[in-house]
Amino acid sequence: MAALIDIASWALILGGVAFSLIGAYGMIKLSDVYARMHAASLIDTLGIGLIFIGMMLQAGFTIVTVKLVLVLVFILFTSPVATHALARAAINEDVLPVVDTETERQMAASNKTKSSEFGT
Amino acid sequence: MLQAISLAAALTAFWVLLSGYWIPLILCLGAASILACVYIARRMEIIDHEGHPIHISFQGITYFPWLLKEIVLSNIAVAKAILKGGSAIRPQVLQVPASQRDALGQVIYANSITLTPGTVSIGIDEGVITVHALMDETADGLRTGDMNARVCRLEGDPDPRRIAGGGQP
Amino acid sequence: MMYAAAAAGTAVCMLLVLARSIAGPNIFNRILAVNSFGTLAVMLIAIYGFLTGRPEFLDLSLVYALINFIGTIAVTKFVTFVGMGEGVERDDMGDI
Amino acid sequence: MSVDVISSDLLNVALLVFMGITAVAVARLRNLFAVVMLSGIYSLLGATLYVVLDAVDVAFTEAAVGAGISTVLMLGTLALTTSREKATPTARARTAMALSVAIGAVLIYATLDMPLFGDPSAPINHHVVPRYLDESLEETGVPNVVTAVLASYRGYDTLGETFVIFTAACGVLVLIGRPRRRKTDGTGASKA
Amino acid sequence: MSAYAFPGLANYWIAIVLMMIGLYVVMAHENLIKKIVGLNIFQVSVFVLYISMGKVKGGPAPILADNITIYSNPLPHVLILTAIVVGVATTALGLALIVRVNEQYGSIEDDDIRDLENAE
Amino acid sequence: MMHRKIILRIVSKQLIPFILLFALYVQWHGDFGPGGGFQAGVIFAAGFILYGILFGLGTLRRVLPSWFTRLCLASGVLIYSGVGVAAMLMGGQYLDYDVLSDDPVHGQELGILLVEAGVGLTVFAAMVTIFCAFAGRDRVTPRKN
Repeated sequence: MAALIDIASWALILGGVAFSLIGAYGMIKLSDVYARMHAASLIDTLGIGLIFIGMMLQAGFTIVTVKLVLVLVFILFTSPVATHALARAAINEDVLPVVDTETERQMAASNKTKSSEFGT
Repeated sequence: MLQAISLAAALTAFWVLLSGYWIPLILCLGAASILACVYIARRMEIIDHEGHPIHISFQGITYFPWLLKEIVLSNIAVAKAILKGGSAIRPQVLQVPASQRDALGQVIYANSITLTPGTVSIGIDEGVITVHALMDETADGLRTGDMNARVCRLEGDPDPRRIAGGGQP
Repeated sequence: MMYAAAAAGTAVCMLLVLARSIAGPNIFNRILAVNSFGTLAVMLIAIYGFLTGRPEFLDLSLVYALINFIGTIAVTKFVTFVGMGEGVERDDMGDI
Repeated sequence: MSVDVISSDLLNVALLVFMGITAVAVARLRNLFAVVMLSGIYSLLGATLYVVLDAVDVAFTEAAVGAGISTVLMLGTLALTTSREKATPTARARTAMALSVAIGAVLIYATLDMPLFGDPSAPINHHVVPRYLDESLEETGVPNVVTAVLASYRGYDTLGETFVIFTAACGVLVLIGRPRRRKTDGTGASKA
Repeated sequence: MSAYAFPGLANYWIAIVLMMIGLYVVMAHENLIKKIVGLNIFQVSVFVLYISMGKVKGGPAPILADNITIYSNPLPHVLILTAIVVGVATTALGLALIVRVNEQYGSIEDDDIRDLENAE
Repeated sequence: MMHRKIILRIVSKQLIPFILLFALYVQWHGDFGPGGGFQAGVIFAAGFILYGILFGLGTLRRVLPSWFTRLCLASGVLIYSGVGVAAMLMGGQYLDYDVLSDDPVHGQELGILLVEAGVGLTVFAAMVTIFCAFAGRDRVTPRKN
């Protein structure tokens, strides 16, 4: 049983590390900031998620597991918000995504906040 | 008021999960801290049905496992695309309808979109979410509207007690 | 052993993300990199706790995650206000 | 030596090297936004390093204060001033470089006498610390030695620090606490 | 035990190098915010130096628990803990001064300010 | 009211009470694990700073008026020094917590708790004060010359 749990957490942790590495590699390789956001969310979701689940298996039913769950929930809760805020800030500063067609650019640009509605 | 009580309950659960000490002194301090937090939250006027959504708690049982499955699948897809590079990646912008009734539902939808790798919501407007997608595959997955329908179901019967500022256009 | 491997992998990820945050090219890439870096730091702290056999200090990870979030929000907010170069009208500075 | 000790030592050196990379980048970049972001990363790396060096309380503080609050404050200052730096005159840079290399060489020479990293027999570990470690639990009933020393054994010290923080906050209030009075004669800088 | 001395003095050396980078930034750059960042770098590396001295190999964090006999040295931790908070307080004071300097002179470059002083 | 910042606002509304409670947890558990007044004060302030960033400085000041933060700023220091004075009144030396209670160990625990509370209060108030001072300042355009 213990060996089984060990194998499972090995697999999960290595999987998490692999996803994080791919995400970090994507941050280097992809072309613009919007594309890199997808790579970053690889780290924020499965990267950290699998590693934490692997460690939860090792910790068993203790307060450590509870705290791991709390950290994981917090990250899953906040990382899309941070990413979205970043995307909004980029659009507001006229950093638009690199896309194929002009209509798509327009679509992205149409989300720019008008200065009049800024403060409210 | 109901929401304040529910917030207090949630905070108590949070405290118990964090603390793990059952000394009287710590318990008293904990109770005082929880009351203080509820008081401050009331002062900040952040206890409302957006700030503390009790109406969706039970619907989430089916939604979140589904979301987790989607996250895993799109993680694998994006990881493959990054490793393959070149033609696999075609960044694009699309707009999808968000037919949730109130703001909270739209926020859940937008956050679910962002949480799934391969799609990032870059703008949210009345009923429309602008999405940046990394590949055709993830974009098409979003165009089917499956997630949208599920978030609608998550909201269930929309709460009639919508307060001002909740979701009026 | 398992944790040592995980820590090594996380350190490599940190190096890559650090390279992105130094290379830029614009401020948004840097913010994104800093945000990911924070997540990696959270991971590293948790792994290190298990590596040394004292995993009770996960409150630290929670603080890192929290500060990372608040920091990112603050930065995006300030970037929009300051503008990249030319001054933005700042009538609503109260809303930073 | 177990693999855990070796890997934590490696991690320690790796984090220090990352800090070095970040510091060099801070010195070279001229976009102040980037500089502030990198100094946030630098603090975060420092905090992670403290965890690796077993100073969990310090890491806690550094993460909250160094990486969080001071980054926000620096961004606030940038918002109130400017976000680009002018080029540095090379003569000055060269003098500064020579001076810092010289001072660094002297300091490194001074470390040659120091006990090795992590040596349990170093003098620092034999002076007052054994007493703290052995008796603080019986004397104060607090398992966290850092808290016990901070609040009880070195209570005067911490009182002083609290006063410093109080004074600093007062100072900030005096300097920029009040909104600027609009000048009508046009001598001061005008509002944007 | 003594045969394995991997970081040896390297920890102190790297900390000193970091310190000198901070010093260089403070001395070489005219921009006041950059100077503050340089001071921060200097400060953090001093902290690292202190904490490195307090580390005892194989000794975990100084939070007493049963079945652990050797701990890292808590004294540097206490000193640095308070120093960090004081550091941010003084940083805030410095930044407030910079804001005032900018309001008075319209610049945060040291040499500009000196020129303005001389012109008056 | 339906604004594009809505995601930030809704999520922060949900998070802020938990951040504040976490800060208080750190404050009271400083005896057992990492944490204590310095850290708790900063995290507590961070909760308010997040609120101020998202909802505006005016709203923050309505929730937390400036007289109140100044009061906290001073009373934290006062609590700390007051503990010392109380120890003197009860027959000990300044900041000697042994005499605060019949049992010296219990007295130490009480003293440490109170002192940490004072530190936390001061740090919290100082951070909020400093943040509000920076955020409430108007920007000036550089003089052209």
